[in-house]
Amino acid sequence: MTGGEEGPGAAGVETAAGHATPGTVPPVLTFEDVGLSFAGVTAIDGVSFEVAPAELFAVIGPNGAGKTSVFNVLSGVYRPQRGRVTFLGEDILGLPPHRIAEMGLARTFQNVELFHNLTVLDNLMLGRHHHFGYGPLSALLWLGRARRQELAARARVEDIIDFLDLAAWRRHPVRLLPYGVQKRVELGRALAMEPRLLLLDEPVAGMNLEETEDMARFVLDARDELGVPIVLVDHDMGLVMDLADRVLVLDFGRPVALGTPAEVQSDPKVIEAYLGGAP
Amino acid sequence: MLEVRNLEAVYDDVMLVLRGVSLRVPAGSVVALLGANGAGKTTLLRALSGLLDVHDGEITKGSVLLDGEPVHGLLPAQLVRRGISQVMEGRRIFAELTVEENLKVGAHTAPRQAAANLERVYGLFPLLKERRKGVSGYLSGGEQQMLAVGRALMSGPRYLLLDEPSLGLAPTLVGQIRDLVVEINKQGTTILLVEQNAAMALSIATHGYVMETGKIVMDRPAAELLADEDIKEFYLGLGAEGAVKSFREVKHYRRRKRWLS
Amino acid sequence: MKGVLESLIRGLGTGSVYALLALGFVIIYKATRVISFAQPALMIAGAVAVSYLVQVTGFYLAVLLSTLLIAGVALAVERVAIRPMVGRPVFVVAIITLGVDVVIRVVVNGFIGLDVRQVGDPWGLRLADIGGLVVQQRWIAMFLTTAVLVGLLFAFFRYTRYGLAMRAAAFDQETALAQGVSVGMVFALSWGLAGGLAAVAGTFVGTGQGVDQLTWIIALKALPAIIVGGLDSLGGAVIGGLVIGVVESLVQSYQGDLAPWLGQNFAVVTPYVVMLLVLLVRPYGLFGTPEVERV
Amino acid sequence: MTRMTGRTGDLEAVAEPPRAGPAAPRARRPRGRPLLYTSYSQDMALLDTRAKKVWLALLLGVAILFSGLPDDLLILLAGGYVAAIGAIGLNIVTGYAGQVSLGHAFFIAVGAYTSAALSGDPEGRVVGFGITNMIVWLPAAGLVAALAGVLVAPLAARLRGLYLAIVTLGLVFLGEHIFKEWDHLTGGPGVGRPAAVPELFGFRFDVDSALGTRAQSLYMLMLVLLVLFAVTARNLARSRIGRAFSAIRDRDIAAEVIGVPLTRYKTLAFAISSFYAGCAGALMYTITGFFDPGSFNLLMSVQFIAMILIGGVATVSGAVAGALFITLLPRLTQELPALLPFVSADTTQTPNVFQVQVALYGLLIVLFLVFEPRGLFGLWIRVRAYWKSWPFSY
Amino acid sequence: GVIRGDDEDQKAAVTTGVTNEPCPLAVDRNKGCVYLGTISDLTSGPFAALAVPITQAQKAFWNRVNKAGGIGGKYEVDVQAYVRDNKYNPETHNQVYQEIKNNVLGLAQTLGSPTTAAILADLKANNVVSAPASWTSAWEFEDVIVESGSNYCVESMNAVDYAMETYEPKTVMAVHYAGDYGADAAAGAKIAAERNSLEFTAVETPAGATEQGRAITEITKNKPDLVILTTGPADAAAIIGQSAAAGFKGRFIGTGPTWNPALLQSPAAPAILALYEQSSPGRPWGADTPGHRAMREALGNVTPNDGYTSGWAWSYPLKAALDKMVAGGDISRKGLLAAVKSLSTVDYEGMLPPEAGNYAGDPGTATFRQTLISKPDRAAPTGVTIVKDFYTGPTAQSYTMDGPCFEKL
Ligand SMILES: Nc1ncnc2c1ncn2[C@@H]1O[C@H](COP(=O)(O)OP(=O)(O)OP(=O)(O)O)[C@@H](O)[C@H]1O
Ligand SMILES: Nc1ncnc2c1ncn2[C@@H]1O[C@H](COP(=O)(O)OP(=O)(O)OP(=O)(O)O)[C@@H](O)[C@H]1O
Ligand SMILES: CC(C)C[C@H](N)C(=O)O
Ligand SMILES: [Mg+2]
Ligand SMILES: [Mg+2]
Repeated sequence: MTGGEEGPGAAGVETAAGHATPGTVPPVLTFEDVGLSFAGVTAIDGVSFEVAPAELFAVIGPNGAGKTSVFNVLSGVYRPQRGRVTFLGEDILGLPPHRIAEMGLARTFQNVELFHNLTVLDNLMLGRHHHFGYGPLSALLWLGRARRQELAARARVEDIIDFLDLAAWRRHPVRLLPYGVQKRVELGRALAMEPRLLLLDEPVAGMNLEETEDMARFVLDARDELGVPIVLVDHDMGLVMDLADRVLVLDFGRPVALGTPAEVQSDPKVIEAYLGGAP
Repeated sequence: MLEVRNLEAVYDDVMLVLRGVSLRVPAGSVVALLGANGAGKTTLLRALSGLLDVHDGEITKGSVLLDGEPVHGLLPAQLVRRGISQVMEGRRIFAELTVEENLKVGAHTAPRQAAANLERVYGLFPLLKERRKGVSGYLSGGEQQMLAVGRALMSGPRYLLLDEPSLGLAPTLVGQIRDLVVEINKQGTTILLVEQNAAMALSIATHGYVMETGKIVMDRPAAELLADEDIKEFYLGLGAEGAVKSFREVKHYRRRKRWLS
Repeated sequence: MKGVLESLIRGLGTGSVYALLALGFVIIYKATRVISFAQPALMIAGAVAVSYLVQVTGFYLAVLLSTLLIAGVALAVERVAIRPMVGRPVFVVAIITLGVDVVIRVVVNGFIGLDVRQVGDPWGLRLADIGGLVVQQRWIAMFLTTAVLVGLLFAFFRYTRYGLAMRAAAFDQETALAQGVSVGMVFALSWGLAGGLAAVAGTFVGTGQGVDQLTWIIALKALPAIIVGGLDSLGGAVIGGLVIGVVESLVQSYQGDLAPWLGQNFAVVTPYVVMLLVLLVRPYGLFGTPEVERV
Repeated sequence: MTRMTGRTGDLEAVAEPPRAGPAAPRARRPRGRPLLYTSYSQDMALLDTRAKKVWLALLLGVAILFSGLPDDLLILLAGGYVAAIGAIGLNIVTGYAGQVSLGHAFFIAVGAYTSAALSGDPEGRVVGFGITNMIVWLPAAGLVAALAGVLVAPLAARLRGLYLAIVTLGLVFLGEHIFKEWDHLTGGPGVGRPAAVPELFGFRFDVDSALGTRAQSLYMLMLVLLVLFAVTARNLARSRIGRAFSAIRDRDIAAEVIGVPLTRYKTLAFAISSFYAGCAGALMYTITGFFDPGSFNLLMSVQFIAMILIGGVATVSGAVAGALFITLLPRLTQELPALLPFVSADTTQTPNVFQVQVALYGLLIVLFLVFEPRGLFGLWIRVRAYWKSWPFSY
Repeated sequence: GVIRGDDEDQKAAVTTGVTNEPCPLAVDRNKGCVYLGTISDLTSGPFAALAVPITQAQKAFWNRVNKAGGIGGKYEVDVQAYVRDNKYNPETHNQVYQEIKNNVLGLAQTLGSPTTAAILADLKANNVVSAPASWTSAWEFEDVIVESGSNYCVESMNAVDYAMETYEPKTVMAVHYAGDYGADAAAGAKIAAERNSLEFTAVETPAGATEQGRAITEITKNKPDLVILTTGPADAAAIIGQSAAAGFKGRFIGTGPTWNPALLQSPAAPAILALYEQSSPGRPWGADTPGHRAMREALGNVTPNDGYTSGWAWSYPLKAALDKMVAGGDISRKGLLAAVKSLSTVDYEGMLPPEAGNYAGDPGTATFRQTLISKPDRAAPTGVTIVKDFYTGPTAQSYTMDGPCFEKL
């Protein structure tokens, strides 16, 4: 990993670099020369990158650059026409989304995709879905197994509720929550999955500064305390440049630059395509 | 002028969300409305555009005046015809319609200007023109946001209520939206801008309001707000010395906001 | 061969009725995403109205008046029972239409009484000979009427802004409201049109055989037709109706010889079998708009 | 709205949110019932509040007391309880999992015929195996119906919304055709066949006995079974499976991305729902003792949909309430016309009592849904909200 | 602790469904009251159009009985207090039956076969004598059911025999609904065809005028000389009209319920007048018998319909049995059933021959086997006039009733 020696993110990068260094430890995720297009629209065109353990990797780019599509490929929603994607050493292309989720890939969505009639609690409990090991019969009769597992899951979910400061909304159907809180619930649901890789698609969109700060904290804590590698997409450059260890810049589905925030920020191509004006 | 007087709004007959909000949007101005998640900004806009009903919400007190005339009993369609148009939170495009069809629905109340407005919107967002035959639901998030803004312009509104127009837009586009707002304001459209990007909003607004838990807690000219210590700290992210803080340094501790005491 | 052709033509004839019926369902669906189970009642009400009016005004005027009358009834229903439901789950609305159907049908049955009522159409069971093919005149009339009405509807949806407004309202009522679309107006329009279409369809159902208290059941044939065509497609409704009519007619004629093991009245369920087969290949029917889903 | 945070130092300064976080355990409660849990298991219990326990006990008590009602009402209620089992089943696939099924009548039929065939007279005109013990034919009816559910699920899983609704409706029509043709099993239309014999280890519920009249026995049987089926359904709803169903209903793509296999769970929903339907079908006709293949029609499916909509979607108690409402409604509307002076009792007059009854049935459904679209459950919520906030209106 | 059935201890009650109090609408308030229930298809079921006049006629019938002094001078009969709608659904039928069963002595009407089958066990268990509104051959085997007029099975046998002597057909096709009505008749046609060595085919057809395509194709393709129709009126019109339009020249004979006078206004009228005849278990509305005259007078100004005629005729055996019960002194359900079992003739006031009311013998001998043939006639009140009065064809004559016919198709 190209540990950032300068810039505001230096301290964090060192923490991350402490966890792993490319070359010595195999990457959690490799994305190799992936190409994806829809009738007439090329969404991803020859993108490659790797994510190291405990790395905070950011993907940025103009609207329509293909960032969300990258996430959709990773989580199995889109099937690319070419390329290879390995997660924890296993080829995941072609696997159904739920299989990939079971392997430990969790994500949040750009347009909040919560289960809007369910409470915050149930949404988070759903994050733990594949950690349960009991079947329909046990569920119908609420036998010991189901009961025990549900209780254990509840305890973990409560930890996350505490962590994300959601206690006040616990029993609210999420559809009634303000947008910003919904985004936090989504993060909570992803964390409840105990992910081995976390994808965050614009986690601070629609948040004011204060809330962005909170979210930044949560993201960093998740990475530092749980050691989960994270791929982050956002248009809030302040956040991305502060948090990310490395940044990949896409434009029209093609990679434009890949490097530390500092490197990327000063790349004229990036400035022209995305940042606009001075960095 | 669009004016809100002492407005109270309730959801589901029990949840009081707006508690006596008063606010004025003078014709020709750009007014910014800031506030944390859940403060009630969206609810206020719903009250202005007549959409509370759909959410089981209700105005229980106060009034909304358009050029001195009460309009809070009117249906959304009537309000649109009177020149109030809204960009709804969360884009809300008609995902099954094409880009162009979405825009045409926006022009429902102004069929005569449809063609001209369409050209104008395409001028603002060339990308939309490129994809005009495409099914809008497949657009990327940011593209959809452009469409939502463009659609609101199609009725040629006198008052434009923008609920977080820059949400999910790339920095370059945020700049463009900012310019766009300035531009359409110059062309005579009055704007009420709800934004989380306070720096952007206050840089173009003439006046600003800050809302917390259903109340207006600050009501000042934009320039004054920009200079306010709390606004600087809580909305602009400037430290005491005016330097930009790093997100890495944020602690889980917040100073008590002055306006709450 | 001639048998096949005649069976085909008979299929097109009954298929035209299904198509007319289907159009009413589709129009309401397009604007509200609701399948109106009140259509059967409106259809039969239309036919019964004609059967009374025809004695005074003659057939064509009776059809016109009945169309207006039933459109009016549909508008009233919409205003009283459907409009308050703007923004509510569509299935609740669908069940409401079912309640409406029950109420209207009881009233209409009162007017049907014990009889089989005749609509007094000019075609009766008379035949026409087209190049050696013997065809019932009423089938030709149905076919032409359907064609004309579909043409008019297409023009309406193509050249007025209401077609688009309907689709927008169907997709998201709140957002449509925010664009200044009067969703109530859209509802009323769709119900009015569907009511009028139901009356015309009902009249044709009654040609040649009359209507009695059980005739409403035929309106259910429109359901597989609209699924085959795609729930929100006018053209699909017509094609779906015709396909179902033709297949059913062919099955009626030949299944007994070719596949007797399917049971004696397999034709009755062929619409549903056709529907299932189409859906296996195309989950949104032949011309339905696929639901857009992306995350 | 400012958050109530557990960590910031200025908790006291936070304005009390209007009814925010009402049931937040371990948090300070702004207003309402004192509701303090000391463990998650208390919080997650089936009856998590005192009020619920009291209500349930009260309801059960009343239901048991009802067994002293006249026989015809008992029969009616017993029918209502069986319908409730069916409605709970439909609620699983439609209310919880969001797969609108108009095919419920078909699964009911499968259950009814399975049980009737198993317990039927081997010497009779129609198929029968003479196994009258309920312990055999009831689960069998459920399982065969569940199997039917599993068979249709793959197609159903591909379809959405009303497409699914109408396809399942097609199932009803196909089923009607099959049942009418297969008269060796069904007796044929207009003829029918005897239903399953409700016998449990030698005790017949469908004849008068020392323990009570036939109506009383049937009533108690159905009551006990309903409680059983309701409790298991509640368990299911609060388990991972019930949650996964709701997730699929609310947002299927997101559900899949967090690890819920869609097809498997849709299939499971159909299977469980059909199991309930099958059992309901088996029980339903033990009351009349006889049934006709024409009964399993669109109307029946629609009535079940109406039950869950009127009761309140995705709640077990709603399904029960809705089922009772729909089964009792005709009886209710029978009494009403007597109060209206203009309706004639003469069947040839219009309007006559019988027409008014049917029209009222339709009308009441319309009125009810227009004024309380959330159903009986919504009504209950409203009443409760009213009392909770009383005497403060907001 | 529930009061049930016959043990009911009401002050004025003589027995279940009989009171010493006068009927609510009593003619003579000094008489007691016998309550009879009616369960019919009154609103939304498939037979509503027939059921309504049946019910209406029975009301008039019993009213006339009451005016004429009631039963044995002691009781009047009420058929209006307990009328219920079954919507032709067995479950509903059973439900409403449960509702009224403890208030009535017997049933003045229980309409439909599957519906009645759903309460049959209870009727038998509690000795509830009932007049059916259906003509299925299954009732020949039930003591509690007092049927009137020949069943569909016999009616079709006679129809085929009639055609044998009139048209000498070589081939017969039965076009029929499924079940007790259609299949019962088709079975009769089949038995008669076999006996007359005719070629026989049966075509089952669903209800719905637009669903008759297959039946029409079968008819026009196979060109049978005789078609025995057991459908509803609208369907019959569709079949006859369109077959004729396609050039079919054979004969049609329909059973009773296929007819509706309004068919003569339909476009199929010419075909009907040319090709159709009707068999029926009794004489039509306009017939000149004391019973018919009384019925017309009692009903007054109604649109003629043979639903009335059947409803009226179905009531005679019950009246006879009630008379006999009161005369015998055992006023109870058991008494009524005993009275029924001892009836070997019933005075139908000429509407049916007295032997039609034989409930004493075993089915083999007691089954009534006479029917009539009528032809369409615009001048007649219900559109038909008799061409062949009550007769028994050779097939019906020699046939042994050993089970419901519909099982034999
Ligand atoms: N399912 C699809 N069908 C058609 N086009 C699609 C589909 N998904 C994505 N696209 C197109 O692919 C391109 C990339 O979309 P994507 O959502 O990945 O962009 P993004 O980088 O996330 O943009 P934003 O920042 O605006 O969210 C866009 O032009 C979009 O319209
Ligand atoms: N339909 C509704 N029913 C009940 N409560 C609602 C409803 N919509 C919003 N609320 C509540 O009203 C309050 C204000 O919400 P609103 O959406 O107006 O906030 P906002 O200021 O727009 O927040 P954000 O910046 O996150 O969009 C919140 O507490 C929310 O939970
Ligand atoms: C007279 C008719 C209503 C009888 C009917 N065909 C039945 O047997 O059910
Ligand atoms: Mg994106
Ligand atoms: Mg908002």
